[in-house]
Amino acid sequence: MLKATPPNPNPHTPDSQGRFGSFGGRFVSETLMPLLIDLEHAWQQAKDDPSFWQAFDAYARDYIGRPSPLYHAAALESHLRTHKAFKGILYFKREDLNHTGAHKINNCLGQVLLAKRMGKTRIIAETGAGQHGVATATVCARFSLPCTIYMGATDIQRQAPNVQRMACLNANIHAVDAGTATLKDALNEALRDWVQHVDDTFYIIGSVAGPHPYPMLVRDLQAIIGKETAQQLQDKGHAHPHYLIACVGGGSNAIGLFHPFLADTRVRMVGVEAAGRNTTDGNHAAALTLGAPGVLHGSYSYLLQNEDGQIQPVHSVAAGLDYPGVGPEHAFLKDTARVDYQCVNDQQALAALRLTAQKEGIISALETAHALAYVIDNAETFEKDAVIVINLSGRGDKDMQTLAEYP
Amino acid sequence: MLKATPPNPNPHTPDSQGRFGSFGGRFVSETLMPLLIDLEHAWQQAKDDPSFWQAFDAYARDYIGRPSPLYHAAALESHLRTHKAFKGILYFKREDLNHTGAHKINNCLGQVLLAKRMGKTRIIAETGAGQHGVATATVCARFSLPCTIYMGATDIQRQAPNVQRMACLNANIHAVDAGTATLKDALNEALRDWVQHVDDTFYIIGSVAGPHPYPMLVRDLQAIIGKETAQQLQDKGHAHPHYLIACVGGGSNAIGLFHPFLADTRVRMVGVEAAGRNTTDGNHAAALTLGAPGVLHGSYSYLLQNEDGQIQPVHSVAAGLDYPGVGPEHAFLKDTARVDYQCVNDQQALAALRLTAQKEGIISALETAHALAYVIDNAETFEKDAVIVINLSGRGDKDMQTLAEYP
Amino acid sequence: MNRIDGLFQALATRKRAALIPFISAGDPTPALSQELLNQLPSMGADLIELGMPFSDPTADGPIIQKAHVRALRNNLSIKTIFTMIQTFRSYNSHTPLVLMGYANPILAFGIDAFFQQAHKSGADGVILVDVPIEEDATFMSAAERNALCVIRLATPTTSPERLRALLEKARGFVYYVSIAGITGTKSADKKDLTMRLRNLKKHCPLPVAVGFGIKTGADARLVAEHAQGVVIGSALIQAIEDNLSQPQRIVPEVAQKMTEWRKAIEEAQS
Amino acid sequence: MNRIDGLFQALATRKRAALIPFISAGDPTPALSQELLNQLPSMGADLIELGMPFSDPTADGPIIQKAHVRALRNNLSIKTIFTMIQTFRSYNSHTPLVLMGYANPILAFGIDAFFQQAHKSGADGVILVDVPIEEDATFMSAAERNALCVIRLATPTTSPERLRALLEKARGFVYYVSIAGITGTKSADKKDLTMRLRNLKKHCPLPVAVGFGIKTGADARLVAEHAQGVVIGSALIQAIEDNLSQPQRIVPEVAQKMTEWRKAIEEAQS
Ligand SMILES: Cc1ncc(COP(=O)(O)O)c(C=O)c1O
Ligand SMILES: Cc1ncc(COP(=O)(O)O)c(C=O)c1O
Repeated sequence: MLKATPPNPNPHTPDSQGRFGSFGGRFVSETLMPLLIDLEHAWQQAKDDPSFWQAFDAYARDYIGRPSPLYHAAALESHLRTHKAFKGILYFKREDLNHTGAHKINNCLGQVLLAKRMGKTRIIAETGAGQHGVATATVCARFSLPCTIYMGATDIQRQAPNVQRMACLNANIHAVDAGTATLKDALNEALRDWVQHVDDTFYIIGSVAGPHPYPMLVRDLQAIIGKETAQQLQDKGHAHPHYLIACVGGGSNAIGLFHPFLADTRVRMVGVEAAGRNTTDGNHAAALTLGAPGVLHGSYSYLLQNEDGQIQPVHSVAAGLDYPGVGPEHAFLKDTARVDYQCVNDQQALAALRLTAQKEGIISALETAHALAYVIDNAETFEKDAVIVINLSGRGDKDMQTLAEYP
Repeated sequence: MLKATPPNPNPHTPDSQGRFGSFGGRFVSETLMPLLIDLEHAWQQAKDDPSFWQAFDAYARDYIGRPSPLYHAAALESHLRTHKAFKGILYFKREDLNHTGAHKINNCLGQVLLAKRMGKTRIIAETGAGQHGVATATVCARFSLPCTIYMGATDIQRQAPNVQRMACLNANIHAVDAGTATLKDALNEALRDWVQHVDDTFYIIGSVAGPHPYPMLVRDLQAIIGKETAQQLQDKGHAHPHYLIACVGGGSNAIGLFHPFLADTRVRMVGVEAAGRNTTDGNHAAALTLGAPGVLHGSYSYLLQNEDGQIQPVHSVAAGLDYPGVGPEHAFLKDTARVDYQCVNDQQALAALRLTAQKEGIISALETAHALAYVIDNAETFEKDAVIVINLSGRGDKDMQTLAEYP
Repeated sequence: MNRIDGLFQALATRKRAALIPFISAGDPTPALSQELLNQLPSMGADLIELGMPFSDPTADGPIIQKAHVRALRNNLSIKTIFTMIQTFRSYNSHTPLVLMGYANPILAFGIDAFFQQAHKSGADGVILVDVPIEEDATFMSAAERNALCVIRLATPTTSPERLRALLEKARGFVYYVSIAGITGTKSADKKDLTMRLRNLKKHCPLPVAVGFGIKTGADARLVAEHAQGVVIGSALIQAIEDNLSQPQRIVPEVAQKMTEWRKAIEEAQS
Repeated sequence: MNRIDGLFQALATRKRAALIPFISAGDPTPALSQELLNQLPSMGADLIELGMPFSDPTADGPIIQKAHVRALRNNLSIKTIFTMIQTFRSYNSHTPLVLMGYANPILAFGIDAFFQQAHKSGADGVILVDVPIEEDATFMSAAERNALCVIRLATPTTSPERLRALLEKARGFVYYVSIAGITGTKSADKKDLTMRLRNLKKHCPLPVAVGFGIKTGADARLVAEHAQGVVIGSALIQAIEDNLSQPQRIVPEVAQKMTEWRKAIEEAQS
């Protein structure tokens, strides 16, 4: 236990030290601390400034294409009813329809507006699946800021379409060969960049990970997903959802959907991690399910590590889930049992992607497919007429090559 | 001149023979005539049936993600103001944000609902860029209809990502090696399929081409683009647009934007064709600008043909424009000078794609890039404060490979 | 009386169906194509269908598609076809000849000019593959002005009402497409075809020639029992394609095939 | 008095800055690393920083990253490090030794257990690379219970107010990071650094050791003129990396480098 400060009275927002319960905080070198404090202040101000939200909402609508629809997935639902004793009502929150194809852009839009406000002139970001990289390159193009994207060499291989898109958007792509050359290593390198460019550079972290205030900042921006969902369910005659299901890499799409509902105890939530090839060391990425608390990338949260506290290699067929850590708020939600965390393996995810494509005509991202797989493979466990919302966090265009490799 | 019937009193809809002025008609083998007549009747009924539109609107909203935004492209606008003496106001109609990434799905949704209504149990379609193929495969998956997609072998090569998506959606992809192995040849082969499966098969044509009633049917379905644009411009305080600009392959995205404004003489319209490598025979696809009237694929319209009436090979860097014909309504709009048709070459389109990506963070399809190029390269010709709407007909994910080949 | 009507009247009295071979003008070469055309009557042809090549023959299967490609590789134009017919007529003045093709090359030539010169060169009729009755008015009137028949097509999808309308202005004979399909692929079901042809004859005062999917002698014989003409296209073109590497074999091979079909047709009548 | 305070008092009277080499425990092999550690005092080290390897050393540049990788390939654990220190202390009881590392391996070991055993094995202080003052309370109290110093870091981005807060609980010395950056990359601008150090000394009652970017004798000399300690990390590790293929050369090479730096420091003081 790493917490010396008194407990946080409001469980749904971090305390002044950035702690959700004992999780979170700011474990960075002293050099970065003043930047994090600046960022936190800037966000507190922006958050309370209607003009910030005015700009955000206008771009969200006309540039991103929000609100993303809440789609009644009647075809998959009826397939599951016939073949799996499913009795629920299935909705997809269509973040795949956002500009650039995933929820990531919600966060990037907010952060780039904040960077502008703070007078920053250079942007950096890490990316795994390339979705956050593309989203960052996109907003940087739009707001005329040069950007450098760190991406593991392995991910550059398997998410080539997104690399080409970033290049087309004039992003400077920096391949990272260290470690397993995936998302974790890209984050390491982005942090190293940041500490070397403290004056002009804004680091757009892509998930609810990293040091405070990022987990809060990213969550505040992604919470638009859950807020819209609440309204859309009402419009469709549902007082509230019974289940919210989302995949969990760093955890931003999940927290975005969950957060506005956390106080509503009628709503059950499942975060779905990547069980990879199997649940032995190095073959999965299920930090919450199989990891232990520790410090990585600036915050205290669940991690996949060995007994010496060294970070373990991880694996998921979904590049965006291939990360040994998870956002600290999820660690808190797990320990307080507010959210149920489950995991789903590569094969289940691939099968779920294919089934959803064939029944609904929607090709989801492999990351998203983990959430789909959880519902498909546990279809019989949902009560009659339970309203289930799956966060369709992204589209699968980027994954066609991987799919071809797993026929 | 191929018309023996009296002139059509309403210029904005075809007469009973499917003629726009002298263009259009039904030049197909006798075998297909009864099917076209059936289709026409079915469409007349569906069109007047509120329940049809109810279903269409529901899927348009929650499945496709409509309305697509009307985005003020302020970054490109300001670039053009600074560098090109541009004085207009630039909007993008964001069809790229539709499910599957282009306007094509509007049409496919309507046609598949019609196919269901008609009790058809099998779908066929042709595709060039693969966008119409993906959109068809998508709605077929959603509505549980088997489908076969005809696609030229050349296009299969250059639009590989879309081929993979169709396969993932369980479409049966049929490579066409005949001719130049592009869109025209795919259409030939789809027609051959249709005539062999007259009882159960519905042919979803992907543009406002083909025999009557297709040019009318597809246009009626795509007109949602223009209708939304009219409303959205009002909401943004513009009484009407001054210019509507769209690329023209078969012409469906253009007619979709133009049609609701045709009667409003304050609105000028430009359809932009592909001038390819150059304007010599075989190197472009500018049927309206450089072709002559003739019959291909069931209708009388402008065509690229030699003096013997043989169809010419065509070329465009954009697979979806690589077609020697054009929808007959465009032929009529050209001859009546209601719409101005211009053309833009490969290099202009590639440059426009890149500039728009770098300024707006929007990677358009190469087809769309022709419309962008027209505005960019004629920026100084627009009057001060002219409201210009470019139809952003699709996204460019599919074109990343081609872009790499034209550095 | 024109050659077509003359032929069918003559055959009616002899109770025999006409053998109607289809070749594609200019295939495999202009010279060989001319030779084939010239010799077809002596091989047993009663009426000849001469295909006009088109770059996009959507009603044709692979066999005839390839014939179009071969002809176009030789830059075969309509003007050349008229010259071919003129040459043919210098040897033969009695065998009816019908041009078969797609609309666009005719439009490019000019509808009026086309019918005028077709007549002048010695053609008797025209089959327009992709021009249904709704669209053939201008073709019809040009044909009429130039004493040519536009041969109309009926198919398994043609309803009785359409058939009535179709027959109204039909001239020469009716071309019955035996299947819903393209050339050179499937063959019609025998029982089905028999029934359809019986039905058709009830309404149709004109001779009926049947095409699409007739390959063997047996096919030809069956059709000959119920119709006034037997059109053989892909099966003949296949014989050309099979001998492309030894072109001197093409005329004898076609002749042999023609003999078989002719024999079958004559047997049918007996 | 603990060894660290003792060292700086002694050097203060002699008006010389401390030479503080950094090596990574277990690099390039456990045996060579032990030998280096044992010999550093005789090579001129006044205080030793012993790095604890971590899989994700985000504050380090490529040179020290590779040292971490080499050490981890040898499965180097904190337990092994404590054994190393015990062995060192069997030869040397006076040279202060400070552990430097990232938080997670310490957490995995257990904070209390770590400080307890660090003390027992003979370590004097701990530098926590990724634990800023906001997060070090639990580490501080465990250190205090076990008579160890937590050495705090100040950087060019540290404001005067932060510096005040930082100094409040600082023990042993203050580690001044000379650049906003990672180890082994750029060096501080000389004029800039001089000014910053003068400023820092105004507020700082503790000795100041300067690290990051000190490579040559000239660098060392300059720093020694304005600070109480000169930390040399990447430049030393580079000497190890350069000789990986002939490991017997590593100790003599490091010794030679140490002699240069030591000489430079001694010149500075004069
Ligand atoms: C589509 C999609 N979904 C989910 C994720 C996982 O990230 P997070 O857990 O932060 O939503 C990613 C990451 O790249 C992604 O691209
Ligand atoms: C994005 C996009 N725009 C335009 C077109 C051209 O078709 P149309 O002229 O029918 O809109 C295509 C065809 O594939 C397309 O994919």
